[in-house]
Amino acid sequence: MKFSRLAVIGLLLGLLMAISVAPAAAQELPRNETLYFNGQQWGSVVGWNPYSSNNNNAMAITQADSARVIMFETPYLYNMLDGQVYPLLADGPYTWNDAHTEITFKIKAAAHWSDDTPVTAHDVAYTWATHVKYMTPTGAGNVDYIEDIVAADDSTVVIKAKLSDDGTAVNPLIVQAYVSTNYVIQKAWTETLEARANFDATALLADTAEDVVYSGPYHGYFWDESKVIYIRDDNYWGQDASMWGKLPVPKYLAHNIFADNAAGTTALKAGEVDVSQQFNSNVQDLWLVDGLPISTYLPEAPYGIGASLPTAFYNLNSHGLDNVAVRKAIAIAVDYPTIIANAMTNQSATFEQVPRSLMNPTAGEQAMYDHAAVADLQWAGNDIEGAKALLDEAGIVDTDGDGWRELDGQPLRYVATCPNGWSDWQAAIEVVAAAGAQIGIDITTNYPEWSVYQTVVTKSDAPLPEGYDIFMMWSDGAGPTQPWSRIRKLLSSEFIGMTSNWNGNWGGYSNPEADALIQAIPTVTDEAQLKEMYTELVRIYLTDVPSFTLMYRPQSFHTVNESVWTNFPYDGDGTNPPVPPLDMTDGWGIAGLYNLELVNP
Amino acid sequence: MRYMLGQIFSSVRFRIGFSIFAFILLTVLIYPLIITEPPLKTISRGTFLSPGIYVNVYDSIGFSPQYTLLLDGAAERRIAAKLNADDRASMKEWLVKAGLPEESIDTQDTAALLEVWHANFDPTIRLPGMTNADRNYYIRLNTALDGLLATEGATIAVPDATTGALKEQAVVDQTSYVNIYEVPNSRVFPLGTDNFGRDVLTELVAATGVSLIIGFVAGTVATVIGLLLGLISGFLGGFVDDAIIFVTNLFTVIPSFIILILITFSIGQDKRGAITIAVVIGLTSWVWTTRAVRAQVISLRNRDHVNLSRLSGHSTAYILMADIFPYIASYVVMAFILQVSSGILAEAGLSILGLGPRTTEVPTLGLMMNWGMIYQAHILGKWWAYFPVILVIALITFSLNLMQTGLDRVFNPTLRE
Amino acid sequence: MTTPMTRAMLEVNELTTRYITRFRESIYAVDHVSLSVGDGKSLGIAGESGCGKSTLALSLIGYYFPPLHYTSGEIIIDGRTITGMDPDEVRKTILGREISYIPQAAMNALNPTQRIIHFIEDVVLAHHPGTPKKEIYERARERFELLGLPASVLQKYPVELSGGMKQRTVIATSVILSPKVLIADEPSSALDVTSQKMVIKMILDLMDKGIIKSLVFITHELPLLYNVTDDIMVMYAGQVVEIGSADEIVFDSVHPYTRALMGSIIVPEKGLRDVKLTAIPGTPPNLKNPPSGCRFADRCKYVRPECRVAPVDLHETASGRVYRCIIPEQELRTLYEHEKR
Amino acid sequence: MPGDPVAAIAARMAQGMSNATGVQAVYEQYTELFGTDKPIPEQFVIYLRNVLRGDFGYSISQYPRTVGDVISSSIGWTLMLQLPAILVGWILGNLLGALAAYIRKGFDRVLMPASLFLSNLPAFGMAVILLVIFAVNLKWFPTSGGYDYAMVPSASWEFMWSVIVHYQLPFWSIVLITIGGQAIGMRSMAIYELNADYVKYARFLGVKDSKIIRYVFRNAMLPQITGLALSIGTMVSGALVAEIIFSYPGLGNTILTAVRGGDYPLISATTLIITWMVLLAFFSLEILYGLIDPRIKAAQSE
Amino acid sequence: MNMKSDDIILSGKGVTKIYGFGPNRTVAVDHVDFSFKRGEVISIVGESGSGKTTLAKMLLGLTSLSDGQIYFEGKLRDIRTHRQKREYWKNCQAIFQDPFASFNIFRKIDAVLLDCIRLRHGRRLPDEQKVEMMREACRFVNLKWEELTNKYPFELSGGQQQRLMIARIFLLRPKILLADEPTSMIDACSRATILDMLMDLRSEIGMTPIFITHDIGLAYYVSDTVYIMEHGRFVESGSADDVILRPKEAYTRRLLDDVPKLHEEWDLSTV
Repeated sequence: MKFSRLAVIGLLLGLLMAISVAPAAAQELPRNETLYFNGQQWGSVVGWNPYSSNNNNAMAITQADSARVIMFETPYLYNMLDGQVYPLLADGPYTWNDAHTEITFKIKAAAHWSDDTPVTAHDVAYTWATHVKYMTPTGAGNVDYIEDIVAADDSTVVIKAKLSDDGTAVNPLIVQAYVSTNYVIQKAWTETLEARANFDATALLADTAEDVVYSGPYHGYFWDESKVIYIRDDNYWGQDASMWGKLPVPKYLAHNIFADNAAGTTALKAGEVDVSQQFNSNVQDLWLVDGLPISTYLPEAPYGIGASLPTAFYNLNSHGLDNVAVRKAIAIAVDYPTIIANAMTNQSATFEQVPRSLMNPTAGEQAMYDHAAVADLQWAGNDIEGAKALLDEAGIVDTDGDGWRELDGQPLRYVATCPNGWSDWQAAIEVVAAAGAQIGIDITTNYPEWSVYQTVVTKSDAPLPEGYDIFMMWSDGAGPTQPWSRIRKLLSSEFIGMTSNWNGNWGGYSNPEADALIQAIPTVTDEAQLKEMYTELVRIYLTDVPSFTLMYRPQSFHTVNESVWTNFPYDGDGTNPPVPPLDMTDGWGIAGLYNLELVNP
Repeated sequence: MRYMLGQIFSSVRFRIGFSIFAFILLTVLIYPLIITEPPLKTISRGTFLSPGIYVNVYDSIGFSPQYTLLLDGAAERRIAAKLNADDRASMKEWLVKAGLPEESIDTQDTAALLEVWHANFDPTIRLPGMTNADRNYYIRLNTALDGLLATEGATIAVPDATTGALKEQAVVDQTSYVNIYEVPNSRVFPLGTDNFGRDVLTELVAATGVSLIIGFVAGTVATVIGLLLGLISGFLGGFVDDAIIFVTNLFTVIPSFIILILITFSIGQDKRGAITIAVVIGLTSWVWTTRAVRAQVISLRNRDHVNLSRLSGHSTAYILMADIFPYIASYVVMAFILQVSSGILAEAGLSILGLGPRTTEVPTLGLMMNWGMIYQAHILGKWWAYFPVILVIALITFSLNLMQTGLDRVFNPTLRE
Repeated sequence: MTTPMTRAMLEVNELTTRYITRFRESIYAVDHVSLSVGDGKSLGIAGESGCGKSTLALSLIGYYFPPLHYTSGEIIIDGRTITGMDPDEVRKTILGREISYIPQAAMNALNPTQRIIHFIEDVVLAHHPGTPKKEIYERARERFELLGLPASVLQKYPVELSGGMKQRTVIATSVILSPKVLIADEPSSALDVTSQKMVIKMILDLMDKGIIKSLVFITHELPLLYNVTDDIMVMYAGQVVEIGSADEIVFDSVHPYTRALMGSIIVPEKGLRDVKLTAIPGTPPNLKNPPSGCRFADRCKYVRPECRVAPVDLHETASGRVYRCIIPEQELRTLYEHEKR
Repeated sequence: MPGDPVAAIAARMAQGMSNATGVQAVYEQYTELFGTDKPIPEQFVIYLRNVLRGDFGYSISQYPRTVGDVISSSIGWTLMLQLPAILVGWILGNLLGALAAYIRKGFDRVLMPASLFLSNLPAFGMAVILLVIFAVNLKWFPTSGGYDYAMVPSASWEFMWSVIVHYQLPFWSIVLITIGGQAIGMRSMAIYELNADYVKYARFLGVKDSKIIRYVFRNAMLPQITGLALSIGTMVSGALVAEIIFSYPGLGNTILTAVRGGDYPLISATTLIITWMVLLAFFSLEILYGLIDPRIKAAQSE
Repeated sequence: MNMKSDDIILSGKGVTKIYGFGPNRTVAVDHVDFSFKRGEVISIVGESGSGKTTLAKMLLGLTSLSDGQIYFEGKLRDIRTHRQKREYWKNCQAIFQDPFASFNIFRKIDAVLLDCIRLRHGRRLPDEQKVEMMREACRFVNLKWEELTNKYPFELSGGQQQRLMIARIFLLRPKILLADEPTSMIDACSRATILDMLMDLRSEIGMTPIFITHDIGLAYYVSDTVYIMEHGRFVESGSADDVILRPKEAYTRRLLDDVPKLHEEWDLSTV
């Protein structure tokens, strides 16, 4: 038949095309030298430009809260488990001057770039200067708090805080966080880039920068639509005795790009992924049902360390939501155990285990407020009767007999929303809506596309439109400025009316008392005073309920398959300082890469 | 009419298709009368409960009549379930690695094994080659072994309201049994629960109803548009025909699913109701009907009976309705059936892409599938959360298509044997 | 029989065939038909639509496939009985070689996507496997040219031919293996008069040139039949009602039905306008459930009560006329005379 | 249209900024770059002009990658997957349909409902079922991707083999849903042809059944070519879904990412490319049909 | 057949019909002139593709003219509006070739006949009168109205359907009747019945029948005046006897020669 001949030709043509599309390169990665990840990289890598936020290069370039990435290094490493910073590029701890306006630290002599030139204080200074010159997010985010960063000599860096009128630093907390949250870029390379971009900000940020010079242990090896592979730089300075004294174990770090969580989970089950950073629902089934050599940081629920607080915000301009009774009633009626069991498949601590506050469940932050002082304000949810009583007491009752309560003659009717396709949030929002029905408040749900959602929520210079009465957003995870920064973003009125508010307090909450406390905390150094202030903020938060946390979520999910590699960090693994479950590419988590062992060497 | 129905029902295909469809439709109508619970109610805390009968544990302990059954091997079965051969082998492996002589461990003798185990096991010891997953496994196993060989009953105690001291309330013997039908609180989940903890069967029935409505609305919209355009284009001819044909060709070439994606995306999720989606599907899928109707009308418009009707002084509108439409009615009905089934498929396809309707009041088959897949039901082996959905979609479209081919054979005698 | 007793090329005895409908009903469209065509002779079959003449044409070939089924009777071609033979044997040795067929709708008789020569190859190879293509082509060219068709037709697709040309191609293809008997079923009814004439001439040429030995020609057009065949057989409701020579049937028929049929002929000849055409009221009987007596009884002018009692046989009178009526020949002739006056 | 596309990029840039003017500056920079500050009709004209020049502009979700770059890296996979799959499905479907029409009886009674049922499985349903059975449970085939997880593309045989293995499930899931519909169409066409006069005539001339079947198959298949041309658009959508389920790195996933990221330039370009591909397929099939079917040839030469 | 007069009921000048344009352009009817006398039986004879059916459609007003004019009763025919068309169709009706295709199978016989009454008499007649009219029409064509009422046309035989067609004409009483191959699809035996009825009807209501046919024998049998049509033109016309018995044009002669006859030798050598 002529037609089947045609098909064969078509097939051959197709294959030919595949060959021509595929660049000729190396072979298969040796399994015993490669550590596979999932959940970090969605979509293909776009670029390698450390100044840009558009690289879509989560492991090598994009700075998360804990900053350090595998390709670029910060002066200090933050460990979310103990809240301490440890020197990386820096040599020894940094010091504040007596006036608490300047930070000084030295750069390790051994530190050098991938082109073998040493890392100097000038690189640190120029990195900052470039951020400011081109108004990158880093520059814009810190320029109000950092006056300048200068190189006193080749190895000494001085960070000068911006001073307020009284001569004290505006915000020493942010200044001090800079050293562990912003990586250093080579001055020489930056100058090459600037010349290439003709000193134009847009062109500079749009450069894919494949020639970038880095100081970290890994760099890009291969990337396409289906994967990105990083290879270890065996000339990495970190093997110097002044740092780790050795190289990280895997030669390759590889991240296959999956279409969705399901594909990622399948690969994890198949042993094609060693470290999974994605949300694997019902993760315990992987070992209980499937008997796979898979484990999480904690052996039992919640399986990981919660570090962020996905939160439902109230739009305080919506009818009735300016009333604290309504806000609190909804918040206490919500069935949190179901959210945690169903939306998070138990991968969150419950509010009985970790009572609600403004702190994440790590021991460090939990110690920062007085639990007993606010115990009677904390709620664990499912308090339908309490909520009803609260509303009745406030005179918010059903006057027209339709089953829904009215305030000032107007029914309480809200839309609860979160981005479409964010499965765990959507499941949580459904539970919130169900709580409304039980207490006589009509809450429907609605899930706009993320592109719409984020535009609406972040462009908050205008009041939030209809349909954004109760909406979910994240709050900060662990970091050197926490919990202050998280509290600021939840409660501070300074963000109201910003053109593009990516920070927080999207509901428009304003409380001068809270503002004053937030303003004061960064300059306070006395532990007891701090604790008192934080406790007061928690009290305000739990009393006014401008938003309410729905669950605890880990900074990164951390599920590992031990069919090839073992000795991943786990709770009580004996490491000191403890290696946090941060998928081993961020912050102190990278230390985990040095401890890996092969199951079958 | 009766003759016509007789003809139609003489087709085996039509009968089978009709039976399946009628069954689905009846289920959709009758089921909610029996299970009155709202379909979207979260009924389980914890997701993907597997199909089965769930009996309230509290009630079965305290309040049901309890029976003593003297069954042989009840204890053995319990031990075998909690400590199977693999577990025993693993225990032996641990003990041997911990330095015990291999021959001193008898995995068959449960009591001896447990004794050695309890004497030696220490969760903090890290043995060579043992992964964290292994360690967790042994810890879980160790916990499960508690009270494994106990022969006495379990004591139920209640804390005293004032002192908090535990007060014995009852003892449940190992020989106590309850009849699950006598336990007042039990619930059957024939298809388990889904990722939201909803009863899959109840949700499925409601979703089927909504999907049928979507299909019906989409089919109606597509058929009405297709019919009107086809009639006008075929009968009037000329410029109008050219214009309609141009648009039709355009819609034929551009994959309608792509148009559908573009439109639904542009509408935005918050404004996509089930009916909106249905209408949009209808708006993008009228092309085939238009083509078929137009071709039929062109072959009809110069027929003598049409000419005769004109000669009898009938108006164009009347001729279209009385002399053309009845002749193509069977095609239109068949096209409608196909449109309904493709409407249901289109909704499901859109939902898989996350472009499905905003149905927080009611589910659709596509959304159920979408959620099942987002929560990885297919990867985790939770077949009840996605397979029945696929099956129902296939059965609906299959039955509709069977009916359509049955009709086709009745109306198109050339296809008969 | 009126024809001189030459050797019979085609002989059919009491052939009965039926259609089985999808509702499992049987329709006896050919009911105990007997006929005989001698060497060099032609037989015409006439009748109204639905009388079974086309079914008879299909039945004569001896190769049956649903919905047509053989029931009883025999077909003898040149002394060889083909009924009861293995169908595949019939296909290989009889079809196209002994007996061939020209279909009614020549327009669609050729595979639209095949060149004529390729079809001829298939036909020849089905009977003479292994014949070189070259030889087949030569033979086809020869045959086509002999029949006045250009050889270029062989390389064409059916769509490239006009209606008349197509029909003539079909005829030439049908006789490519020089069958003894040719069955032509309304070969010209869809054509213009001019094409019709060419087709008829070609069929008669086949006889003249000895390519075929006998012809069975079926049509509802009586003037045509009169001009083409030696004998004419008239069918009504699946049965033969009268057989005779062409002249006898057209100008001197005995059976009332034949008589009426002949009285409805219109030809553009002098005197036509003075003739009063005859009409037969009513419609032919339903063959699913035919009347038990004379099948023409309901429409017959001369019907008598005894007509409806028992089936009427086809019988030969002393004068050699063969017809199916209980009224004696002489009595009928008297009736007709009476009528005229 | 929902969402301000530029806001998405600006927001990414502005993440963590807490001073309004900085954000505003970033936003304006990109507004200018994407031309969204101009009136919509003008934007459209500019877009059209650029598209005609083959310039689809920047992708928003993958900025600073260009749309052309994004599409060119996935279009090869899609072509390689869908073209053969649709063709093979079409051929197999036609063969089965013709067989069903010819053999009838038991074969037909089993095959027909089976094809009908198959063709009525939603595209994703078929893909998921194949995925669960052959990849998740039996582990005969990989679950996702275009080639082995541990491989780096190269012109080696191992890589080719890996591509072929990964190819199977998406390929068969498209083939299987294509087969059903084609078989049904072919069966009706073949029955229609089997009743045609030329079949009867050929039989009466003693032509062998095997030959006659060839006539019928060929003649019934010709209209199926037009059918293929007309339904190729529908098939492509099913095929896109299959790509998504198997995380195949083709246009299906590109569309999905584009939709999720509100990436208008990418969505419209992908749509345009797919439409263009379907058009191309459509016209090549029409031309092919004209070449193969003498009836069309005759009609054209008249 | 003695109702001849010189009164022209229908005439045409340069009547032309062109289908399509560019390479697909076909001239179906090419500037034909004619004048049909009231009361005469006229036949237009042509082979398939000669344009006779197109001409018939133009005469009926079912197809527009590409060029030329048609005059009805001496006046230029104007049927641009639906109302004008209805008026024209009161006077000009048709019988089509295939009785099975001529009726809407979804409409009952009563409805078909009532349409005619309505077209002729409007809507105001009392029901009894309508029934009486239908009864009479059926009687005329030898059918029983009682047996037809509530039946569908397809339940009748071909001959009966064609008679029903004539009943329609009986009710409408048009001045002109175009009969497009009225007997070609029915058996020879029923042919006479139909032709007789048409002729009876003609004398009954005084209409002018125009036969459109390929059958030159039929034309000769029924008509007073015969028009021979070839390739969209009239090649010959005149009284039936003149044209058929003494044809002048070669085409007519060939047409006649090619028809098999009973009393003359059919000369096959002329092919």
